Formats: sequence, C-alpha cells, structure tokens
Amino acid sequence: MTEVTHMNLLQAVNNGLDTAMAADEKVICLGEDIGQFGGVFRATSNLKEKYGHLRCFNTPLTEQGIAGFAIGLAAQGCIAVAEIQFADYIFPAFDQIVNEAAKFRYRSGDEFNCGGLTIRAPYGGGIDGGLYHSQSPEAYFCHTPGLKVVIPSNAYQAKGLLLAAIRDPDPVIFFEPKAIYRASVGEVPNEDYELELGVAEVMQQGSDITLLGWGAQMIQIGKAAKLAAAEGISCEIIDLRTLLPWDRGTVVDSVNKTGRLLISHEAPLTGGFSGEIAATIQEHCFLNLEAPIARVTGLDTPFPLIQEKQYLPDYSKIYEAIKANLAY
Amino acid sequence: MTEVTHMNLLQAVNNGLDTAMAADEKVICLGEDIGQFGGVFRATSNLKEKYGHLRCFNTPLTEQGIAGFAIGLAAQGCIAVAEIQFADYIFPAFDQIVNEAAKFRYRSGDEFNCGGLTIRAPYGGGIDGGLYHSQSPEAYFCHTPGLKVVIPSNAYQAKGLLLAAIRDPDPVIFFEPKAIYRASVGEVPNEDYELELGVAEVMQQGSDITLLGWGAQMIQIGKAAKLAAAEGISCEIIDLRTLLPWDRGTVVDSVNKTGRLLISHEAPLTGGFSGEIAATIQEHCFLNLEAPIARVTGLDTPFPLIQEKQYLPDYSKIYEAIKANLAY
Amino acid sequence: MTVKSSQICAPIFIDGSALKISTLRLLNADGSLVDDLQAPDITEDMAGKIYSDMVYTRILDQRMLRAQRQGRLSFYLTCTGEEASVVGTAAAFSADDMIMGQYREQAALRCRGFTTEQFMHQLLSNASDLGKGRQMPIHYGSRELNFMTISSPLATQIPQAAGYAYGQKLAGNNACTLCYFGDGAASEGDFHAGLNMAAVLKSPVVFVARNNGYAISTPSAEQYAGDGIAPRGIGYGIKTIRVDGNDILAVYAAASEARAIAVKEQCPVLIETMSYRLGAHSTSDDPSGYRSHEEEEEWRQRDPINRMKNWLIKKNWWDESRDEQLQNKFHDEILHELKLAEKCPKPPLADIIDDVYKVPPEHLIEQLKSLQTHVAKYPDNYRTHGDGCQ
Amino acid sequence: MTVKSSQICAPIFIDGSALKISTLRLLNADGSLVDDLQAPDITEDMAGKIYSDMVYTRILDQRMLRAQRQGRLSFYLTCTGEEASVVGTAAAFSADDMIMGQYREQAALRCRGFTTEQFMHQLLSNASDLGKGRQMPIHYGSRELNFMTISSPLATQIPQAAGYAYGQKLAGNNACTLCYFGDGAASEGDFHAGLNMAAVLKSPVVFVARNNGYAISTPSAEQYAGDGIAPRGIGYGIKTIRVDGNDILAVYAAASEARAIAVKEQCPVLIETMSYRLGAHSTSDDPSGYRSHEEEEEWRQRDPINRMKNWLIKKNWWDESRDEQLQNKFHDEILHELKLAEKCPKPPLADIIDDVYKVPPEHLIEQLKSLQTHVAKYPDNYRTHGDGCQ
Ligand SMILES: Cc1ncc(C[n+]2csc(CCOP(=O)(O)OP(=O)(O)O)c2C)c(N)n1
Ligand SMILES: Cc1ncc(C[n+]2csc(CCOP(=O)(O)OP(=O)(O)O)c2C)c(N)n1
Ligand SMILES: [Mg+2]
Ligand SMILES: [Mg+2]
Repeated sequence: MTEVTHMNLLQAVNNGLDTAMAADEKVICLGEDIGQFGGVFRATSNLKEKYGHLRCFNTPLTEQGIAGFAIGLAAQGCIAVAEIQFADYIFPAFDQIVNEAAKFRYRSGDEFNCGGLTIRAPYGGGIDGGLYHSQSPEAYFCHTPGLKVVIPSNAYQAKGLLLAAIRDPDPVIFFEPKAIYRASVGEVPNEDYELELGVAEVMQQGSDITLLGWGAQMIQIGKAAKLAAAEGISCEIIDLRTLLPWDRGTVVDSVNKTGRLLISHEAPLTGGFSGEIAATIQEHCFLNLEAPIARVTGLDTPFPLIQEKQYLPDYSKIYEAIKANLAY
Repeated sequence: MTEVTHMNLLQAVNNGLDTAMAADEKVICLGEDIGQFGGVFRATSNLKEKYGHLRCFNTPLTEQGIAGFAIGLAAQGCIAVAEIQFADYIFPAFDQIVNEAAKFRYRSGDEFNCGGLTIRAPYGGGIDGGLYHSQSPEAYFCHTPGLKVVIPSNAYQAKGLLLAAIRDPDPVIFFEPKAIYRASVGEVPNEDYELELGVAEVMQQGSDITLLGWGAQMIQIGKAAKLAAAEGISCEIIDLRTLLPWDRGTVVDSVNKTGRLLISHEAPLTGGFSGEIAATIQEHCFLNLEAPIARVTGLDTPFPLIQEKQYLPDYSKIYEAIKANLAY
Repeated sequence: MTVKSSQICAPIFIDGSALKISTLRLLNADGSLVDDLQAPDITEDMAGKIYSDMVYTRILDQRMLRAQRQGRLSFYLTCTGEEASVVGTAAAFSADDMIMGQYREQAALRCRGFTTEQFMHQLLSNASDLGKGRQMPIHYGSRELNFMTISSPLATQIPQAAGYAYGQKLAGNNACTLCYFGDGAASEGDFHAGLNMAAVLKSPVVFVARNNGYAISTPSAEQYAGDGIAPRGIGYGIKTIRVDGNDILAVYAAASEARAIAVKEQCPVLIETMSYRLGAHSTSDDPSGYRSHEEEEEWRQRDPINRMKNWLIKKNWWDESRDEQLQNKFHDEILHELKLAEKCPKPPLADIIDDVYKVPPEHLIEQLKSLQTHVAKYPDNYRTHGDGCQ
Repeated sequence: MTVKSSQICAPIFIDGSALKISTLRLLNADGSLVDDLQAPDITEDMAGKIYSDMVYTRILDQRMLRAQRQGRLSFYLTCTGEEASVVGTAAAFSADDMIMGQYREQAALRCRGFTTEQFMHQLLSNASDLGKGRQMPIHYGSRELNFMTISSPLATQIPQAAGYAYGQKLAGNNACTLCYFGDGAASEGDFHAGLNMAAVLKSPVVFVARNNGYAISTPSAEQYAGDGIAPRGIGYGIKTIRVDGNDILAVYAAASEARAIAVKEQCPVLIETMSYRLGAHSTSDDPSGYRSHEEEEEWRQRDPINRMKNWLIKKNWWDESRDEQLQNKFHDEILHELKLAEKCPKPPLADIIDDVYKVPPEHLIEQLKSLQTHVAKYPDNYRTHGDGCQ
C-alpha cells in the first residue's frame, strides 16, 4: 500500500523538487530568492539546507541570465530546474527559451541538447495581482516546437508531472496555478512517481458536452459541470495537463462522443491556446460537431486589477456557455 | 492624376520612411546598422544623409535596448520607428514589447502612452536562412492585446500600411516579407497615402472557397488559385494585411458565401494564427461551412536550412489542400 | 622600440576589485558637518521642504503598512530608510524633468506635489485613481507631475529613460530624465542596454541606483561580486558618483551637480546611493527569514531623517515641537483621506476595455457587451466593495 | 571626526574615462620582442602548431570566400585578421575544456582537430554534416571536440557558458569553458547577465571579447562610449586583461594565465583582444559603404600571421620555403575536399522532424508522412542538388 500525505499543491511542488534532488545529485535548483528564503511562494523551502548552496542557490536578478545559465547547466549534463518568480517575468528570458532551449538539439543535429532543463513559474490570476502578477502566457510557448508545456491542476498531478518534467529528455516549461497553491489540497504519495507527459486526464465521464481546460480553470469547470448536472446536462471533463504536445486523441474521442466542446482558459481569447485546439478539433470532428466549439476565456485586454473577477472566465460564464451551446 | 513610380517592396518601405520623416520632424528611425549603412537590407538608405544622425542612427547591438529606448522616445512624444534586423532577433525585445509597449496606455489609465512606436522587422523564409533568418513570429504578438500587427504583401501596401502604422496612435509591429523584398514589384504613388489598419483586402472574388493569408504567402495562394481555376474551382482570395485586430467581418462574409476556408502561413501549425482564425470562423459560420477549415502551414519544427522548400507551405501544397477541401 | 605607457609586457590581470569607488559624505549622524565643511548650498526653504517630504513619506508608509495589516489595502511597500536617497535626488530636479521610478520612490512623487488624496485613490483602486484601478497599490503615475506610471517588470524603465531623455534633447528645452532603480534591478539586461545606449547616444538622464543591500531576500553579496553599481558607470564611460544615501546633504549636492552636468553636457550621469531597506521588501515579505535584527538595528541608527533633523536643529531651522506638530498634521491628514477614499466608488465596468488601444476596436466592444450582459445576470458574483462618495 | 579614506566630501564625479586599461604586447611587427623581453614560455612544437592553424584558417577562408562567389556555397564568413586572437586563446586550453563561440572562431575548431572534410560537409549542408544540414554555413559544432554548435542569436552563449562552467565546477574535473563574443555582442543584455552570474556564482569560464572594431557596419565608437569591454570586467569583479589581438605571444600568454586562474581559483576571467576584422562582415556585406581603404590598409600592416612568421623565422623555427609548402598543402587539401564534398548527398527528408524532441511525437510523425506523400507527388518541386557520393 502506498503511503500518502495530505498536502496542498505548493507542498507537492516542494515535495517533487525534494524527491528529484534526493534521487539524483545532478539536479540543481536556481532562481531569484529560492535559496535561504525558499522562494517568494516557498516552493523551494529547505532545499538549500538539505542539498547545499551549490545545488540550490539564489541567482542575480536576471531572467534571461537564469534561463541561459540553466540551459548551459543542462547542456553540460546537469538537470537544471530554474524558477521564474512569476510567469509575468518570463519574457526577458523569451529569447533564451524560444530561440535557444527550444532549438538546441535540432540545430546541432543532436550533437548537443539541453533536455535536462525545466523552467517552473507560478502563473494565472486570482491573487489580486493586476497586470504583472496574473498572466497566463502558456500560448506563447505552445507555438514553439522543441518545448514541452505542462500545467498541473492539483497536488497529485503537481508532484507526478513535475518529476516527469524534470526527468524528461526535452526542455519543459512547467506553469503552476498559484491561485490554488494552497486551496488545492489532496493525498499525495510519499514515493517517487511520474505522470506521463502528453497524456490528458479524463476527470469525469459525460455524454452531452466535453469541457476542456487546465490549471486553476479545472475548478471553475468542475463547478459549472455540477450546475449543469443539476439541469440534467452530462458533462465530460478533460484536464489537458500537457499543452505541448497535446493529447489530441483523447479530446477527439471525447468530442466524437459528445458532439460538443467547450474550452476554457484565463489567457486572452485572441491567440490563446483554445484557438489551436478548436481549429484542430473542428477538422477532426467536423461531421460529429453539433454546435460551434465554444471558448470561455479572459478578455482581450491586459489583466486588470480591480475588475479581476469580471475579467476571469469563471464557473458562471462556463455554465452559461454550456447552456448556450446545448441550445444551439 | 496620381504620379506613380515602379518600385519593389523594399524601395516602397524606404519611400514610406522617407515620406514619414519628411512630413513630420518628430519621426525618428533607429536600429542596428541603419545609419550610414542604410540597414543590412538597405530599407533605411539615405535617411541619415537626408535627415541627419540625430533622426536616423545606429544603436548599440541590443534589441531589448532598442525597443525600450524607442518606447521611451514615443512616450516623450516622438514617433519612433525602430528596426529589428531580422524578426528572428525580436525575442530579446519580447519583454519590452509584450509587457511594456502593449500595456503602457492601459496600466497608466491613459496618463501615458507609447502609441508613436512602430517596430519594423523583415520576416519569413525563402532566403536560405535556416533557423535564425527565416522565422515568422507574428502569432506571438497577435496574442498580445495592446499591439497592432501589420504585414504587407506588395509594394503598394508596404508604403500605405507603413505610413498608417507609423501614424497610428497605438504601438504597431510591422513585419516585412523579406523573401519578396525585391521580387514583388509594382506601381507605388509618389504621394503620401495611408491604407487603413484593421481592414483586409479582397484580392480576388470567388465562389467555391476562400483562401486567406498574408505576406509572401499571397504569392503562393495566387499561384494555387490559378491552378485551381484551370480545374474550374473559383477561389476568393483575402489578404488579411492587419493581423491584430483582424478583420473578422470580411472573412465571415466571404466564408458565408463560399462555405469553405483555407488559411496559409509559414509559421509552424501549432499555435499559429490560423488556429485563432479557424476557431473564430467555425463559431461564426458554423452552419455555412461545408468542410473543415483547412490550414496549410510550416511544420512544427524549427525552420530548417537544407529542407526549406519542403518545409514551406507552397502553392502545390495549397492547391492539394483546395482539392481535398472541395472533395470533402 | 619602447613600450608605450598604455602597454604592458607581462600578463598581469587587473584585479576585479581594482576600481574602488569612494563615497561622498557631508553629514555626521549627530548633524554636524564632516570635517567642518562649509555649509552646503541649500536654502532654509529648500531644506524645510525636503525634510517635510521625508517625514511625510515616513508617516504615509507607517500608516499604510498598518492599513494593509488591517485588511484595508491589498498590498503596500515602504520607502523607509531610503527617504534621503529619494527626496534628496528628486528635489534637485525641475518640475519639467521626467521621473521614471522603480516602485520605492513615493517620496519623489510627494516631492512633486502628489496629494494625499491622490495617494489614497491609487492605493484603494478607486474610480478617481489616475491609473483607473488597473494596477496594484503603489503603482502611481501622473502626467501632470511628470512622474511616469510605475511598471512592475524590473529595469524596463532604464532603456526607456534613455529614450525619453533623447527625446528631451531633441526637443531642446533643457529638461532631463531622472531614473531610479535598485541594486537588484541593475542585474537585468535592460540595465546594461539602457546605460550603454544613454552613454553612446548622449541622453540627458540621471540614473540613480538605490543600493539598499537587498533585492527581496537576496543580499548584494549574492547579486554582484564587484564594488556595487558605480564602477559599471565608468565601464560605460558615464560620469559617476557614489554617495552615502542616508546623508541628505551629500545626496542633494550630488544630484544638483548631476542634473547640471546632464543638461549642460547633454549626457547621462550615474549616482549610486548607499543605503538600507529598513523594512520588509513589501507586505508580502518577512525579512526575519534572511537577515538579522542586529543588522537592521545597526542601520536604524543611521536613519536619514534623524540625521537631517539633527542638522536642521543645529542650524536653528527646526525644533522638536515643530517636528511633533508636523508629524501629527501628516498623520491626521493621511488618516482622514484614507477614510474618505474608502467610501469612494470603484471604476465602472466599462473601463475594463478602455486604453488597451486609443480607440476600442470592435472585438473589445463586443466582449464588453457580453460581459455586461453576464454581470447583469449574476450581479452577486461580481460585486465590488465601496459605493457612493461625494 | 575625520573622513575615512574611502570617503569624499565634495561632489566630484569620476570621469567616464577614469579607468584606462593598458594593452599587453610582447611582439613587434618585425618579429622582435618588445623591450627585449625574455622569450615567452612556448615550445617549438606548440608555436608550429599555432602558426599552422592560423595559416590553415587564412587559406580556408580565402578559398571558401571564392567558392561562395562562384556560387558553390550560399554564405561564408572569415576570421581574417583575427587568427591570433582565436588560435592564441584556444591553444592555451585543454581538449576537455568546452568552447562556446560566436561564429568567427573556425580557427579554434581547427585547433581542436576538426578536419577539412568536416568543414566542407557543414558548409555544404551535406548528410555527413554533424549538424544535419540544418543551419547556415559556418554554424559548426562537435561534441567529440567539445565545441558547442554555433547559434546565430548573438550573446546567448554567454550566460550559457557561465552555466556550463558551473556544471564543470560541480563535476570537479578541472575543466573550464572558453567563451568568445564580439564587441557588438557585448552590448546585448545576455552579456551583462552572463558575466555577472559567472562572477557571483564563481564559474570557471574564460571570456574572450574579440574587439575587432566593428559589428557589421557599426564602428565601436557607436557601440560603446567607454574604454572598450575590459573595464566592464572590473565592474563585475572579474580579473581582466587586455591584449594586442594581433600579437600571438601576448594572446597566448594571457590565455594560458587566464585558464590557470579560472581552474585554480574556480572563477571567471575576461580577456579583451584588440584586433580588426580585415574582411567584410560576411559574404552578404560590403564594407566600402562604411569604412575607408586606408583604415583597412593600416591594419593589414599589422597582420598577425606575418608578425608571428617574422618571429618564427628570427628564432630559426621557420623559413619561407616551408611556409610556401605549408600553404600549398592546405590549399590543395581544401580544394580537394571541397570537390569531394560537392558530390555528397544531402540529408534525407525524414531528418526534417528529427531532434525537435528526443523522440518525435505523434503529430510530427503525421506531418512528416503527409509531407512525404506530397513530395512524392511533386518530386520536381523539391529536388535538392547533389546525389551519390562514396
Ligand atoms: C523582471 C522582474 N523580475 C522579478 C520581479 C520580482 N521582484 C519584484 S521586486 C524584486 C527585488 C528588487 O530588488 P531591488 O532592485 O534591489 O529593489 P528594492 O526592492 O531593494 O528597492 C523582485 C525580484 C519583477 N518585479 N520583475
Ligand atoms: C540577437 C542578434 N541580433 C542581431 C544579429 C545580426 N548580426 C549578426 S552578426 C552582427 C554583428 C556582430 O558584431 P560583433 O559582435 O562585433 O562580432 P564580429 O562580427 O565583429 O565578429 C549582427 C548585428 C544577430 N545575429 N543576433
Ligand atoms: Mg535593493
Ligand atoms: Mg566586432
């Protein structure tokens, strides 16, 4: 019998990092304030104490440097786990991630690779953070061949996906839904385990419509599905978990069954990853679709502060969109 | 009668810059090698001579600096036209563009703005450039509310859209299809004129299928449409011209008429802007679509060198996709 | 053939610590002048205004910190300990000069005349906030006062300041830009780009590196291995000075001279102010996890406000009873305005799509309309506190 | 109370040009030693190898430039004028040390043992190119030779080198990293990040700033306003030296010492080599638009290869006839290999999706399949030149 501990998503991240560092001394954690202090969210608590300042350390304040340094570490053979303090601050590292990490193996003909690289960053709204502590930049990275993009939605996933990401032979961007860092609590195995990347999780079976999302949106989707169920609407719920490469097969099968698809994410609508999914699914499920694929997302504005609630795609918006889709 | 000059796309860009600088002394051009040398493609030829080194100058080699400096210039009241030498090198400036320029007016409640900013960059394949002289990064910017994204496909558009972009009150990213810098030749009015941003151009009326694209792809689309016409297929061709905000109305009207849509771009498929367009059109034209929306794009790999031809979405691939779509 | 003086003929490396930069200091802790210097060039009025602005900032910070703990603000961040670095620099500039700050420079805004009411509206994200409630507390901005709206991404303002100042140079009106940043932000690539571009393109900008020893939890020993920020200025060919940031006279003297150089020579200047962040990084932080009380205490002894007060008293420009009066006045005013502001309405929903572009495009108008319909259907889900105010 | 020596009490700014860095030079143009120095610590074998690699690089460059003009290569870029800066540094390092270059360091690759055949396969994007024909000519790389594959985006290798060297430190095998970049690339934010991180985190990396006076058309006067790159090293607290980049003995001496420091003290070192890009930036460039023939001519007089040859001859380690022989040998070998390589096949189509990920995911396999079907249908549209070779 597997021993488990009740913990929240943040603790599961910490536990995943701890597990990875204990299992392999090549695993190195780096980032702003992650040493002594354990990170502004405390995702790296106690790691410096346990594994020493050479394996868990503060960096100077430079995201492009952190990414570049971590790529170099990974190219040398280390397993580099870099933290970007907020996903909003990943953009100074964009060139290193998109032009370098993503293309490292390809451009060298596999002479070199930086597959040992994982970049973690808390992302998303829900903490009164306004423009610069709330963004969901996943779509930018999903348009970048060579990267993998992973987003857990609960504590169990967080540890299992993080361990898989760290050990994956390709560079992985790992976004953590900070809104539910503490709110999402569950049983997490004490042992070392991995959840396969590239595989979506069907959270609930249903027959009338498929609801698809990732990260903190899974909670909103779950609530909306409950409201819908009360009206006799049976929702199938899919947590995508890995956005790049994404599990098309699972989504296609589901939509072929339900005939309807709703996708939800916090990022702005235009250019958000729901567009890619909708475009692919309309192609693969054209004859089975009974209504247009619906997208419930953030507005096409920067992330506001005082109107955060209004901006976010919440359960009531999803619920309304489900009803509209069924009434189509 | 308007006087015109026969010129290529590159000369039209140069002419547009010249026209803007002559008309308004607040217009400043800056970038790597754009002074004395006139830029590596010579888009800024003679501007330093004509307007002096204070208004047209080389910068140190730092794209993040160029973008930041140009944002500051624009905030101060200048009209800043910055060149990024290749679109592949715009990523070090990503934070300044996406976190700063795009959000400048919003975050300040309109106390400040950098609407005077235009960033020009040659983009796309076709010059044996491999990974780092061929990229089409437009989708990254189209997911960024606050920016406008403009791409001309011929000399006439280049001058008119560039002048509109420079004078537009919002920051504009202006990508120039370098593959056809010299190949695309046409009559360009000598006078000062602007083409409205946000408005697509219907290049050819048709009834069987709508073909949508931008930049150098318009040439491939045109060729494919000719081949199709020979088989009795009538293509409507739309050049999107402005990708953000894009002209949904024109596309919806066209697809409602033809019942079919094919979108083509050089950028990789996954997360490319065709996904957004397809997602939107399937929503708005659901009942009129006779086949899935087709996308003919670059592969989901970095841009290769030796297999560039195979990688690019060319006329034959578009032509095959047209036939497959009509046979659906 | 002989070796020219700029040549060496043995591979002797210059040590990383070769360039030690001295610190300008004029004022002792007891308010006496170092080495019995001449009184610096500062009028009683100016000294009074500077002191008053420093005291105001200290009280504003204390009061708002408490308000945040009481749950009345979502977030706050103090300037405590660095008031001299900020007021001493800002006071040396003209109202036409643009200020581009990092976030810990509310003292400069006060110095420009931002009112208590304006502070409160921003902190509470009210409809009257110039920033329309869009950014977190402390992200102030005012076109009227030439104070650029604060942006969270660090160091981005540095190349922007270089560009802004270049525009001022072209405009030819003898204005310049004052740009603040921290010892942490100085590690960002944008710092390098901004200082180098300003030097090469001759932008009249005065950079103030507020070296307060920490970037959140990261001490400067883990931020850089050189002698702080100042030597980098020399590397870029920028005139540079380091000052004791807790010494208001030194800061003001350096800043006055820096502004004069920037405007006269149309070039950048760098000032590094050596000080200490006496409080937590922000209300989200607890410094006890990464530094000692003793260290904090040591710096508390060098409080810049006390030091200036001692000097003012020595000069007979000030006394303790006026000091108490002033503090009480600020205290009452701030509390009063806070209460008023708490009763003010929040920005209207329609604001949410404004200013993304100068004119909202069609798709945003549509998104707003459907949002409004939805909110009207679920009003309880979207209530914002605070309604009705004069 | 007196002022401590590190204090000043008048606002005197340190001038941007305060820190002037001297240049190490050992060898005069005629091959004599500066100031009749002792002979530097270099064996005849090592000197011969260095000289041979410099000459090889010069001839390779001349030959490939011509091949490009003949349309046999799509692009080329020479090291001409900077051979001493590159070979003199690379030769001082061990085969275990990683080299991370910018793109003008083919001489370092030669020094490591890259064969003419390997050069040709990369330049012609052949199936035998270690990089599988994916990058433009001159983007070499070899795991076996510890030479990191070149990447076009400038300066990105600098923080990567800091990280790579940190990994070497942890591995504890006394290897270090040699990282090259140009005077232009040193303006990128990544330069700042990389040098500062290496200094703070104590990475054993030797940075070589190849200051050749230009970044494409931009002269260094428009690149920086300070005294080059070296003073920046001091700003980061990094041991730094500037050398005459056309003086092979100075470069080699500095590099040997730099490597010793980096490995022994486990810290970064910065070398700035002052030289000149004698040719165009690349085959896409024409320098006549931005600099004078006189300037070029002046630098041609300081050719590093000639200077070394004069020294070798003075030492009786070399003579003109051996020189001619060597040149002819290289010339013939290169021409021969070029011809052979021109007959080699290009990489197969299936390669196009390899190495995006370690294992191609399903969507890429699908994309490849449909591409293969399409190409089979339109073979004429997708022919690549070159087929059949042993
Ligand atoms: C680009 C970016 N990265 C990270 C952060 C998160 N962050 C906010 S303040 C801060 C420390 C800044 O330190 P410093 O520049 O020394 O200023 P101080 O707070 O000491 O005044 C950090 C890391 C940010 N705001 N922007
Ligand atoms: C990020 C980036 N920006 C621009 C370019 C285009 N570019 C290629 S080489 C070059 C000049 C580099 O000059 P320098 O670093 O001095 O090296 P040198 O060519 O003189 O050896 C430029 C601007 C690039 N490759 N990468
Ligand atoms: Mg600080
Ligand atoms: Mg150079």
